[in-house]
Amino acid sequence: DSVLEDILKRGKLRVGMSTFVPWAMRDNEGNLIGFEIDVATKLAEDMGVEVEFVPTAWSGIIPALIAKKFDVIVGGMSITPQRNLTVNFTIPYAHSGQTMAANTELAGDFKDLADYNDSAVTLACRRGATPCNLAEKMFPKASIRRFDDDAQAFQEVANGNAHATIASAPKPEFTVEANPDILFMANGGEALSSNDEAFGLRKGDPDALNFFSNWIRVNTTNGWLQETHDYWFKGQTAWKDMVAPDQ
Amino acid sequence: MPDAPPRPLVELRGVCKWYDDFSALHDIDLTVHEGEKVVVCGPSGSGKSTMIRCINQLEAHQLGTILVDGVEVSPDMKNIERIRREVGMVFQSFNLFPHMTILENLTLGPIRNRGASRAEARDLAMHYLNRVHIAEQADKYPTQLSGGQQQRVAIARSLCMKPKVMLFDEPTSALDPEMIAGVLDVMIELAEEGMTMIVVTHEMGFARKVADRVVFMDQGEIIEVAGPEAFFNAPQSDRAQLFLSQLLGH
Amino acid sequence: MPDAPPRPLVELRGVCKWYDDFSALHDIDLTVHEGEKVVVCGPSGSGKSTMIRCINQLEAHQLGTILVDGVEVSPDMKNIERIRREVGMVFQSFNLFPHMTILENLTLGPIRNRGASRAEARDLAMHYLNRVHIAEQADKYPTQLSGGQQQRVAIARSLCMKPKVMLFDEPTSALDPEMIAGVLDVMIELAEEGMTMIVVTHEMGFARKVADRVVFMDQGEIIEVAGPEAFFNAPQSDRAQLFLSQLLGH
Amino acid sequence: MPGRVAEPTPRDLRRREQAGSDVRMIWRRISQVAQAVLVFVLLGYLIWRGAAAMDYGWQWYRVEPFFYRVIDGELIWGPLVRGLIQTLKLAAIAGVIAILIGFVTAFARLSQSVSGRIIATCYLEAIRNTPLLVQLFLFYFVLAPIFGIDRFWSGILCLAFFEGSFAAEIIRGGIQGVARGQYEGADAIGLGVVDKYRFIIIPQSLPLILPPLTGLLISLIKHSAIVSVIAVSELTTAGLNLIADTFMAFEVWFLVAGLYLAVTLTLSICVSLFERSLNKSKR
Amino acid sequence: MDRNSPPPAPRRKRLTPVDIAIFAAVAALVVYTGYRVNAVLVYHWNWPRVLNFVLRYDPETGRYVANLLLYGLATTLRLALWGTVLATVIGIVMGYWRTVDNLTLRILSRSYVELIRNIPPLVFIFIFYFFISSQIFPALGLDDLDAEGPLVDNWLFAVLFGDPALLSNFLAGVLCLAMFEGAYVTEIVRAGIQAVGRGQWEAARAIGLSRTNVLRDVIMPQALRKILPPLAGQFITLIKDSSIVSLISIQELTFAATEVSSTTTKVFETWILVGAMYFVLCYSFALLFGWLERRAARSRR
Ligand SMILES: Nc1ncnc2c1ncn2[C@@H]1O[C@H](COP(=O)(O)OP(=O)(O)OP(=O)(O)O)[C@@H](O)[C@H]1O
Ligand SMILES: Nc1ncnc2c1ncn2[C@@H]1O[C@H](COP(=O)(O)OP(=O)(O)OP(=O)(O)O)[C@@H](O)[C@H]1O
Ligand SMILES: [Mg+2]
Ligand SMILES: [Mg+2]
Repeated sequence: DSVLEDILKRGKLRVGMSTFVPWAMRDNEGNLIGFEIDVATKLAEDMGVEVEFVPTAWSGIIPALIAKKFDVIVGGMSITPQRNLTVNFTIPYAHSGQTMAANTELAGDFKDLADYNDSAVTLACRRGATPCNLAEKMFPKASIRRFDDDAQAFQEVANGNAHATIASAPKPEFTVEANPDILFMANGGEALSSNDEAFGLRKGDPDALNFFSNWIRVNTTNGWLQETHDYWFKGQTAWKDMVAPDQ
Repeated sequence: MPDAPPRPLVELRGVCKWYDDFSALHDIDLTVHEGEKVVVCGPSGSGKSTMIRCINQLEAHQLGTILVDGVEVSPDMKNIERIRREVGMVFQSFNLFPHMTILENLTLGPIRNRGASRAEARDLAMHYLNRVHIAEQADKYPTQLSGGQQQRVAIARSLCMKPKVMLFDEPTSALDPEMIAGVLDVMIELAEEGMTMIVVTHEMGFARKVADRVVFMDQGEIIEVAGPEAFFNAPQSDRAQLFLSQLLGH
Repeated sequence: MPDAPPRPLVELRGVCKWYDDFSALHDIDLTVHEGEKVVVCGPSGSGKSTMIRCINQLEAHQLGTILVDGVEVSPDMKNIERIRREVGMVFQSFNLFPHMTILENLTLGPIRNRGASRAEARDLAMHYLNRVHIAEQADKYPTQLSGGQQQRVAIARSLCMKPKVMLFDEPTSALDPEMIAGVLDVMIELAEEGMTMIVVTHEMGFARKVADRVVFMDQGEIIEVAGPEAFFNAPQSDRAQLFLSQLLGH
Repeated sequence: MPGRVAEPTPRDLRRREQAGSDVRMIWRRISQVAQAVLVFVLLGYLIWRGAAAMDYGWQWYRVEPFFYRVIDGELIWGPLVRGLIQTLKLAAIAGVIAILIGFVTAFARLSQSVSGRIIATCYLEAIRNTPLLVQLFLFYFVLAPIFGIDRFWSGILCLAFFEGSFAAEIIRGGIQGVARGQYEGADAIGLGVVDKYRFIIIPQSLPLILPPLTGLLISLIKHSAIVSVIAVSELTTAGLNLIADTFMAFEVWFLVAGLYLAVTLTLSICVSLFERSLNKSKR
Repeated sequence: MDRNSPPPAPRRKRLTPVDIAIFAAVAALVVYTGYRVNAVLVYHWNWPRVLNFVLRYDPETGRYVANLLLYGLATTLRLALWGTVLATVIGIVMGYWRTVDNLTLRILSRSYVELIRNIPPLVFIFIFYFFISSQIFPALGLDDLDAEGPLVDNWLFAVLFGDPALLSNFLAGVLCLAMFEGAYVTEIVRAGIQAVGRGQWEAARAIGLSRTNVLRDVIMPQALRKILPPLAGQFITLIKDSSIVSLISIQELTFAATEVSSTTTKVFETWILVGAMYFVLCYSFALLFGWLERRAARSRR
């Protein structure tokens, strides 16, 4: 039987997610906001149920899904074949590019991307997100450091311990904006690659897969997803106030 | 002593005990009758403690028979607690329960084992505390008493179980010299009231005064059994002679 | 004794010591001359151990002066090791080093403190082991010896430092009765050879035989100092009388 | 006395006498072991049920390359094996440093020196009352760049300082566990402070210190997992990376657990054998 | 001199020049570090941003109200409280089992202890949470607890267990933590029982107490007194270790801190602040236990 029935019977959609600006983050009052939060809220609304978010550490998110601690992961997961062997993905609901922020002092005179493919170069990235795989593929000679969390990866670059970090847009842009004197956008801010993000589901549930995929299809067609995506990803001005402190 | 033949209270017949392959007791035969006082002596390691600890089965023997008041005791018997309340035991190191007051130390056994009520147990305890002359210390903790006082409490604790026979394992040898007399006095009083006693001790004065028989042990065997005068003045065996000469050497 | 007036080896003048607020020694005055043998006795807790432990500064005193062979000892003196090799000490619980053989126990001090060579130290050690009659045990470990033998080794270990004065703190009271004589014999031999000795003990036989003076302490004070005969037969103070009556009470 | 000559050996006697009760005893033991096994089976069943209820498609056939791959006839170790080697290296180096820190701190605390005691106490309290994770973050992101320490050594030093605080207490306990009489014995034959510790106190405290110190090494191996948060490539990091790539969380976690268990159990057994031999030699 | 007079004041341990030099060196190191932080690290300190997640100003009511980190702290405290209670119970039972003659109990307790002590905590939590507690809780009906029921919807429940919606997670976390720390408590209890002298056993047996009575009346009370200090230490370890359950969606202090640091990107402020919070928490417990211990020691005299 499908998880859809459980959701409807329970009257509550349980969503697994993990903090990741601007997909999901905390506002000043400690509430969850972000692109995914909007998506999941709308999803639940359309199903006619309540939504419950289960913030989960990234390293525990897959086991928790499999152990039925929540129904679906709306967590900015990129589709890869390797992963797809273990969980089901819906059709993509977002397309993010991977961009790279680099340390001005260390990498300021690199001319093009090929300069980063060097054994003296160190790249930092958040473990589990696609950037690490991308870095490995594009810059096989560079050494890669994986962190649990974006903030650490960026700090590593800011401290001058790594040349650059790759992350899903627009995080690198935001960080460069905040530290213009030490960081700059490599590759002129162009994306290195693009990814497709999708909901993650347990295997063996075609009904749910079908429902969620079609929900995404409908909301892509009517433009709601694009609109929401733009709100969160095209610059921080729209929501900056919510997360900045009262000073 | 009345005319009826005294009843044997403790009987050991051919008792042997080993620690691994070390023979700690070898073929011990000893009968102690009601009202009798037996003093056991012998060099260190001769098995004195082991012997009396077998009587209430703090140590299990491996061969032979031990009877307490006609009941055979053995390592895997069921109601060992029954036997143990017939047999009081006083240790060299007192072994009072440090987390209980003197009174609680004394009432624990009667309440738990004899099913006495609190009030009964209390009366009993005060009675015996009076008898060992420290009733006024009833509410103190053991560590607040001197060694001699603690040992007298230990004696009273055993008496509270109303045992038929009392075992003493060097009750005065952990005491400061000036404390010894007090404990021995209590023991002498007890003896005079007719308690059956088996006492391991090197206090020759006590043995002379109280003992009906002196048992001399060496290397896990009983070498000699004699009346105190005969034993101290004219020991038969060489080993007893040697032992006594060392003891009185200075 | 030669005609020259005997030299004072140990002098205590107005020595006081407190543990926190508890006064353990109060205004102690005592002078021990070369070759003199002093026996210290008194009830438990009277400060006997504390007093002799102040002499080689195992405990620090707080008021008064202590001189050892004319040198003042104090808690914060620099070369306390110098003093300590003048003063041998034997403990109730032997305190041999269990991880070293008997021989190593004996040679450690001379090699480390007196700068003796291994061979010298060995000869010295064997000499003293002979003197305490256990040369054949030199290569055993302490735990393999009986209590009496251990205590004799401890005496030999102190003697290896060639001390001018020996302190004994109840050397026989942790021993089995039949071991006591052997240790006392060694001490008596030592006394006869003219060693200056301060001995805390309750062995009245030893005191009678060896002591030049008996010091009786109670509650941290010296109550009475007398020759042994005078002290045992006719103690002056009430407290000494009480103490002796308890000690000999049985 | 003559009885002793004809005496059968104690073993024979006991065997004869106790034959009956021995059999009973053995049966009781066997039934008790069986009961324990029953409980284990029950627990295993519960876990199995849990796994089955999850409907998880186990993919054990995919794990072999995690350990090794053969490329052109050449054996290449996989991430888990390389991670394990790094973990062992990390634990070994950190262990040595932790013991050094432990000795220094223990002596500082036992010494008369005011500064030694105050500094040692501050160090111990700070380490003991904050989580290792927080220490690691502060050390790596704040202190390491200041002093130019690289990642690997940040991880090692942080672990060493953490376990060093436990080592210090173990060592102090061992030293204080030596009987007072031994100090006095050493004083009484006029040994200096250094000689006293070198010949008397330390040798005797080692048997007290070594078993818990080897236990410390085991916990060091376990705790070393935490340096994965600063991306030091050890076993847990390797496991996390594999999970991120393949999402095979359960398989990888079980493998990682198995590897840790293998290492720590081996060490545990060595420790208890070692302790037993110490006890035996004491007798 | 009067013997009842108080002792002369003990000589104060005075600071030697060496001490002063060492202190000066440490102070110099600290100053240098502080200087280098600003010189070497490129970092914009922004404390208000992070402090806002401890207490925030609520414009509607005009008061300061608790925010994420403080909630996290409360959850940590709750975890620690229940974890300690349960771990103590487990530890006493298992620790007793470690010392009995019955082989079944000995095997069980021994395997429990060895298993837990030899697996990294992370891995234990995983296996326990996903395979075992996901079996037990639904069976007990905890997953479908009525959040509006009278049993749940009151302030006492909120204080003790936090948000009812997260109850089953919270309980799983507590159980994990308790099982985990229980292994260490077991060893402490066993050591305590074995530290009670043989003489106590013998004396208690000699006055005819049964084995159960000996344990209950004589051995356990003494053992418990002996193990109080290590138990206190274990409690503090438990507070610190409670961060591992963040893995299973329990939003305690460390988890809240990760969220805050990744939202604000203010890594240093967050971790320094959280470190300080843990320190205050653990250290005040250490002080409390020290005080209790000293009081107990005094009253026993
Ligand atoms: N638990 C034990 N394990 C092994 N050997 C033991 C044990 N208890 C006692 N022994 C040995 O048994 C022998 C007899 O011991 P026991 O304690 O009965 O002697 P004892 O006559 O009471 O000596 P003491 O006067 O020193 O108390 C000794 O050699 C002792 O080493
Ligand atoms: N380290 C200490 N701390 C506090 N009080 C102490 C200490 N050592 C000894 N005392 C107290 O000082 C007093 C004298 O002790 P001391 O050991 O000198 O007595 P003693 O005459 O040797 O007794 P004993 O015959 O029992 O050996 C005792 O009341 C004892 O309780
Ligand atoms: Mg004995
Ligand atoms: Mg003394």
